[in-house]
Amino acid sequence: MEFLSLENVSKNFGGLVAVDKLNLTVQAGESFGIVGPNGSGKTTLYNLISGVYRPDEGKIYLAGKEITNLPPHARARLGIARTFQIPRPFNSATVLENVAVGAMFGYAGAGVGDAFKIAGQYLELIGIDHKKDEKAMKLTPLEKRLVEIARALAMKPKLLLLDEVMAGMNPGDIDRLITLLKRIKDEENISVIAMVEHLMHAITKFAGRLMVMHRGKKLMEGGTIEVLNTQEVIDVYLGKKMVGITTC
Amino acid sequence: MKRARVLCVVIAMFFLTGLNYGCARQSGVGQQAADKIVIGAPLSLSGKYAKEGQMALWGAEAIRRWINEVNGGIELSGKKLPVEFKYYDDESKKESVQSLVERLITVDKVDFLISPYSSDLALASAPIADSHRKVMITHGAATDRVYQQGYKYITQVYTPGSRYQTGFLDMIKNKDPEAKKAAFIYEDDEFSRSVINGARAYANKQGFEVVFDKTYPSKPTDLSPLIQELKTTKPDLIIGGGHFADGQLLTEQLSSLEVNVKAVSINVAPAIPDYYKALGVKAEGIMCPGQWEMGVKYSPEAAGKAGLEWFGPSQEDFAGLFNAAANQKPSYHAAGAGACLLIYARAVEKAQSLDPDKIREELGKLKMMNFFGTWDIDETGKQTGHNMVVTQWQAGENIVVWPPEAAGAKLFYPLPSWAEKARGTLAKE
Amino acid sequence: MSLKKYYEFLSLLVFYAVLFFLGLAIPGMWQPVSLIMFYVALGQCFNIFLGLTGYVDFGYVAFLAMGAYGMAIAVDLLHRQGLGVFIIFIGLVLAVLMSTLLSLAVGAVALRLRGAYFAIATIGVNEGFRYFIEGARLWGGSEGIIISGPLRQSLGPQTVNYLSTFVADVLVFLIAILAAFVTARIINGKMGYAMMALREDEDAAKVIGVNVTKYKIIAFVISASFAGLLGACAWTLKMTYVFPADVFLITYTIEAIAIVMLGGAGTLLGPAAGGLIYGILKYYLAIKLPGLQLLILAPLLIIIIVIFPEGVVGTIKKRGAWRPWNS
Amino acid sequence: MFDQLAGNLLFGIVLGAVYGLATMGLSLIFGVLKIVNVGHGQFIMIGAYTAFWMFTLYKISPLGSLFIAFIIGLAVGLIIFYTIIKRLTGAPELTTLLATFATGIFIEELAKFFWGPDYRGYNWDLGRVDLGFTLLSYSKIYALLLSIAIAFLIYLWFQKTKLGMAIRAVVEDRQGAMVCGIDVQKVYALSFALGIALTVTSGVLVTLFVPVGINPYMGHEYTLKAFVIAVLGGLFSPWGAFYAGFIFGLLENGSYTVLSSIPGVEPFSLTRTVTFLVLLLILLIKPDGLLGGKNK
Repeated sequence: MEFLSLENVSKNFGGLVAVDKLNLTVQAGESFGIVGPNGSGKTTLYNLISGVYRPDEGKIYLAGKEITNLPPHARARLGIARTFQIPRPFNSATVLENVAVGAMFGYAGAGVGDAFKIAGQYLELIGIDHKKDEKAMKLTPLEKRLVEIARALAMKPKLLLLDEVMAGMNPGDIDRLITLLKRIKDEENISVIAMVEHLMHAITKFAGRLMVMHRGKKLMEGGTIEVLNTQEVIDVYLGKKMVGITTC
Repeated sequence: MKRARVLCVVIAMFFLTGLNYGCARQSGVGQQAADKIVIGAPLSLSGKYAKEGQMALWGAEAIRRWINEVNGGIELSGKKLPVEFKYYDDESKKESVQSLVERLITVDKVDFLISPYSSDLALASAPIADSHRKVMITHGAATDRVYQQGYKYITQVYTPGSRYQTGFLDMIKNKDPEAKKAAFIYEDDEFSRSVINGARAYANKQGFEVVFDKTYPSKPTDLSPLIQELKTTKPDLIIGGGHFADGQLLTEQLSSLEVNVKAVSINVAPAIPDYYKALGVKAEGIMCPGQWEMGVKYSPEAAGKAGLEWFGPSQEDFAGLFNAAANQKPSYHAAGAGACLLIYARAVEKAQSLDPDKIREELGKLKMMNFFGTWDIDETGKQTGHNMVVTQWQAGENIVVWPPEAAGAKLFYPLPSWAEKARGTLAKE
Repeated sequence: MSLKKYYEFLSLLVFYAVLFFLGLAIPGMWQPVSLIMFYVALGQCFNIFLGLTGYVDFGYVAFLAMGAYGMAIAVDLLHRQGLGVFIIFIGLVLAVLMSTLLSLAVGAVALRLRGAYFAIATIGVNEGFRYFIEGARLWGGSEGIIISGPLRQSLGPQTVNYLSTFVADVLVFLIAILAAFVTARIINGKMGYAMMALREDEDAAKVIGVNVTKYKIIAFVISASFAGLLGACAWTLKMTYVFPADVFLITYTIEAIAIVMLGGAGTLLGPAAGGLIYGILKYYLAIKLPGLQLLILAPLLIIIIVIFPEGVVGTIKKRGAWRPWNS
Repeated sequence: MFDQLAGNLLFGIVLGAVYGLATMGLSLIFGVLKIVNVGHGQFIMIGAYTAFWMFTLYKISPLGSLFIAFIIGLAVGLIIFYTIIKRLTGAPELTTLLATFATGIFIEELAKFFWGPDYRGYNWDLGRVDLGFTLLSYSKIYALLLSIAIAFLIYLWFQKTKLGMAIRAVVEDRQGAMVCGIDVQKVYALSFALGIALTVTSGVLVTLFVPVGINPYMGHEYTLKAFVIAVLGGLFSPWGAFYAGFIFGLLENGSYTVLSSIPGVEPFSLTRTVTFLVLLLILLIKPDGLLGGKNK
């Protein structure tokens, strides 16, 4: 059964069209990948799903219920959790508290006591429980990202949006993280959308289905391996490299 | 946890140290309180009443010196006791006033209080003074309302606000019965309203016609909207003002918009030399209701004529003592504060007691004249004996022009036009 | 655990108690103590909003003013009804009512704005309202309301003196304690974490499910209604008058901010420490150096803030683990 | 009636120009350092006293005092920055607010300590022009023209000079500026000093409009108004602030004519209510202020 679906959703800033009449459906418990070059509208898409932006047109459904105009916090309550490309933990709070807050206000909606228990569990799973009393601001970028994943998981989401979570990890960590995410997703029946710019091998290991975005449009959707082997995608990625040089 | 505990201890220590100091002072003063008479006052040495406060301080100090050095102290049960004047700075803030008044009463063991300047601060200190049964003479709390609150121990040395401008109206009526159109332009605050309410009622009674009657909020930067409207009503007289800054602004803008009238009387601001220093010739001929002014003729002889007893220095002596402390001319704020000490001194000598109730009773009976004027209060503590004077800036001198018996010079009337003033015409024959 | 959570609050109680009995024990100490307590309470009340949400409300004093007027109006209207001391309770109720209503109105409108824009908008409310009262001659206009007379007629001088020189101060103590308790409750509960989240990163807070608007308004209204109580007790009841020029004075807001920052925003002990330091400095300098105290006070404040950039308590805590909710 | 309106609007413009200039400094400091200077008005007071002393002691006309005030402002600004503000970079934003509050008090009390609580003023009467509907004194005309001129000079300085651009860069994007190798600390120091200097200078112009009532506590009113104007102008842009000054001045004076037709009220007080209401409305419609908000 389809859990998340977008019906020709568009968002433009001034003249620039960030997301253009996009249709997308993600099944319950599915792990779905989005790839696309920098500026292809991936992050905007995430903001639309998590409610940071409202779409200019189109509708968004979660488990058959329309959420197009719900504020972010309401969507979080319905089970949407996300991470940010640049992690945004609550700096002056400790790691444990960061994760606990997720458990309190997310789908889990736990009380303070339980929230800290849940937080402890996920920190252990992610494997940074040794840092649990550190303040978030003292962590390395990588650790911050892990904390954010833990925070997102502690919300006990039904739909998890991962934004470049694996960037900058060594292959070993990536594999560990992927297996871990897969396990949690299966245990708790979460639909996971992971988006990456490159790191194709990671996405192949992780996602069953894949969508390639380009200039806010869906370039192609289908089985991960097939999609990645089509000529267009390769072109886009060659193109992307150049884009990559010119921008930033 | 530990940190929290430590912190608490630290805080407590901090407070205790401050406290020991408090105790030390208290006992110290306690022992001496018998062989001198302590009069205390919270004065506004900073904040919006800093100017008045400073003047009052110098005035009180001058009179303290007179009592101790010239009069040899206050005579109580055969002994001449020196006066000590104890004061703190209340920053013109009501919170400070209350704690300072209580300190004066309980720690410094003052026998009598002089109120802080202004009606609001006096009101703030009233409950404390009243609950400790301390007599308090107010200077500056000119609003009649203060004395309608039923405080037993609070009395007033100033003429109440309602009578500030009546003298001016009398004078004009007497000088020029044709001048009928009066315009009121004044600060929208408690004091100025009490003044203008009095003036309005009196003006109507005396057959003046009020052609303009509007206020401006406190601390204005531009009065031109009001003044332009006022100008269209073509008044003969302008009555207004509020405090120092706005009074100066009012005069300045009356001149820059060339509003020419026969007479202008502004509250408070023109009473101090600052006014003329700031405005120069523009100040010429501007009048001001004063509680007192150098040159006003209050003397033993005048007292004799009025059948009142005289106590205290002549105004020249006062001005001398004041000048020694401040090296400038005293304003009525200074004189008023000084007068409070004289009145206490006299009341003690007559009552031969320091008991608040006896003194309050004596203050009620007391009818006397001093350099500041007459003292005579009604049962509510409101001043009825003291009279206002009207002063006018003539050739750089602020001279009393009304009432006739107190006048030091003739009224210059009508005002020279602003253009004439700009050419240097002075308001003097 | 749960008592441990409230350790700070309990130590705060001890501190208040010490202050209270010092005030009673030593002649001449009561008013100074109540002066200090006014600043402490002001800090405690303001901290609920400023400290916990990180939003600055420059117009905060308007809520004290509302409270002050609430009490004054109640007395002014009802002193002839022979209600006795009960009139004070009505006054308190009206005070809370008026300040809460204003805060709801302001909150609904202004809390959409962020940072400095919110701060200045609240100044607009404060000043605009003040000059409306003066301009429209509302509630006595600039002449305000003097309640000592009416009160003394209906309750008798002794009672009123007692009310305004003792009871009012005790009420201020109670307000401070209550405000501190509410603060402790909030930061120990779920709400505290929500506010931590929105203080740290409003957008991140949203996407993890924190209804930031809701929590902002809650903090705003609670803080405002406490301000109303404080205004009613520490101003109208204690000073026995209300003049608009004096109750809408923006300086009080800035003093409140100063106190909270001096102690440490968002901490429970912060406002107490800040208020204590500020009050004591003010009082003893005023006694030692009348006329010069502010000249000394200002540099002292600067030195303190340079040594403790996050407030005395805040900085001390920061040097250790930072857990306002359970140390 | 019409004459009055015309007159009020005219004075509104003059006043607005002065307000505008008096606010530019505040906006600049806020835009660059993110510091709300609650001691703003006290620097206007310094400027007013500069004009007064220069005139009474050395017979220097206010026009001359402008430069002196500017220099004094720079010096004071640098001193305050390096003694206080610099030490507080990195501390919570509100901490600096407390610091500026204390600094303000300190300046006020110093002024009272040295110059006394007196209400000063000077008498620089250049006569006035009769515009038919009202009279406008030349000193006010000077105030108007000089404010505009100074604002324009500052504008040019920001557009043309390297330092000016550096400051703008920092306002736009701190990190970016650092990356481009701008010495941010230096920019901070400079902007703070410049902001204060502008404010002190505007103090002189204030006395051109109101040459009397100069006293240590005169600043507070201007602080409040400056805050409001700064927000109207969108906080981050000095020019926005300058234009907003006019709007504020026009509102304050212009609304009087309308309000004075309402019976039973005090129109002058209500003009202030109107001004602040308009501020609220503007903020609700454009939450980033009327002008220049885009910099945010």
